[in-house]
Amino acid sequence: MPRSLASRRSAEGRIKRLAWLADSGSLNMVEITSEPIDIPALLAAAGSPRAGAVVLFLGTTREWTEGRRTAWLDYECYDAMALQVLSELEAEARERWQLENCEIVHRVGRVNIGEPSVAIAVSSAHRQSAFEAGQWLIDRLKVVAPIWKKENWSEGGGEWVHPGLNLS
Amino acid sequence: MPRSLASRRSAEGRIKRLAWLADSGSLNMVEITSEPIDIPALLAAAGSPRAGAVVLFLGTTREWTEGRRTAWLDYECYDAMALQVLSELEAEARERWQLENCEIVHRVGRVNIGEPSVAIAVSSAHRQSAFEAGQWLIDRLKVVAPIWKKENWSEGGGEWVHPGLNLS
Amino acid sequence: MKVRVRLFAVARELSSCDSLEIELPEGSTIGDLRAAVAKRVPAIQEILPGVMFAIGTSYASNKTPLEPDAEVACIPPVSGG
Amino acid sequence: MKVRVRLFAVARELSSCDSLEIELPEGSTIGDLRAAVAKRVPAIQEILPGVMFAIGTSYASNKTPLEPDAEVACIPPVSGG
Repeated sequence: MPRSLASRRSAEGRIKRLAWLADSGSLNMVEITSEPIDIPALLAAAGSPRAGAVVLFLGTTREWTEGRRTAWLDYECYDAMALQVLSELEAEARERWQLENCEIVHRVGRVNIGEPSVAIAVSSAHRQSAFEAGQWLIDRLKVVAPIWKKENWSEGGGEWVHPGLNLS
Repeated sequence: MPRSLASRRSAEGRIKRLAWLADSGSLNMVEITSEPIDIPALLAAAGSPRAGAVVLFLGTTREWTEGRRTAWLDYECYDAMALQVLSELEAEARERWQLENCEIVHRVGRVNIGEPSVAIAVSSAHRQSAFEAGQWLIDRLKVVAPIWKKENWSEGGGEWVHPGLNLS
Repeated sequence: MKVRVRLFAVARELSSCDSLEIELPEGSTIGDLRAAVAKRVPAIQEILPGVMFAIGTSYASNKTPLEPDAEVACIPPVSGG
Repeated sequence: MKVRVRLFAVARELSSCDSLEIELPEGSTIGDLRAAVAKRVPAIQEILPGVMFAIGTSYASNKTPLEPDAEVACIPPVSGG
């Protein structure tokens, strides 16, 4: 189905990218990166003369979670599977909604307070589709993508976040 | 209710801005501008260490509308009332959802294909509020803000868009 | 009394006019103003039933009374966003 | 047969190990592997009932059979986003 497929690894071997041009000529891109997410580049890639709406979602690191102060987060992922899962989510979003472009970038490594750990940009002719697809993508990403975060607290120490797992 | 209120006019007299700091200390800003919308600045202002989510909506100029090719759009507004209405929408969004920051910028004058005519950025602790408020704000803006667009077609000529008005 | 009426978008273009001063009897309403504008500017007579009016920066209904020197805006159906 | 199991997040930290090689009888399933890992790495025994496994890049159930040299990943509950 993909017309072209590219995967690259930076000099440090820490950036991985999987992109394809769908048959419609519009762009699908998923990326896992250890560098700050380039939001202007993402929005530029998401835009299209056929799009009347672009919705961007940023997941950012909160300083306070249930009364505990976070100093920073560490994200880890199973990279090959995470790229695969994110690509499948994009493909499914395109089946469910009429989208122009769709981009997902997730950071790994250390993410400071206020910085985005994930960015999803979706464009569509009419805004309802972009809003719905954006929300669906982040909802699904949080359930199925093999990515984990560790909260590192200001008071020292830290803990991997594994919802439902009994870590005694 | 606003703790501080500022309105400025650029040298050309074409930028108007109305901003206030809500009692919570978070930022509300509405702006009408004749210059390209500064998206990175908008996102920076929308971010907050208390926010886990930022949702940005961009309304962009489509090239094709019902088989007719648009060359560019012109936007006109009743500026004092538009700023007032947008401020009221922000205040109402804050009553309906628990938001951190909320920003609305609308362009006036000529807007080219692919450029955003409106940008709405909303941040909140949890993403559902930011998505819902962002969608509600653009839905309401389109119904109540005294702003008008004129489609200018590639083949020449143009027409003001006035939904429901019988322009014979 | 006099009220000032600002015109926008198609109303401004059809009338070739940004703003009008309209003379009305004391106690007139937005409804009376609507009729007076239709009479004064035939070019926008046809669209006036479909426009809203605002006094200052607030939408007003046909029943809203006008004060002398009111600043009124004629608001055709909006298309921002 | 041998399968390789990659460990992530809390599983990696508790076991102080990124990856394991596990020897299993031919015809073993993910369920058999889960039991074998619990036996081999007591440090993660307690969390293993709550983790998923993937073969290659696809989630697998306990009934999924394993091929020799399968690349398996142990996926604790995810928290990306």
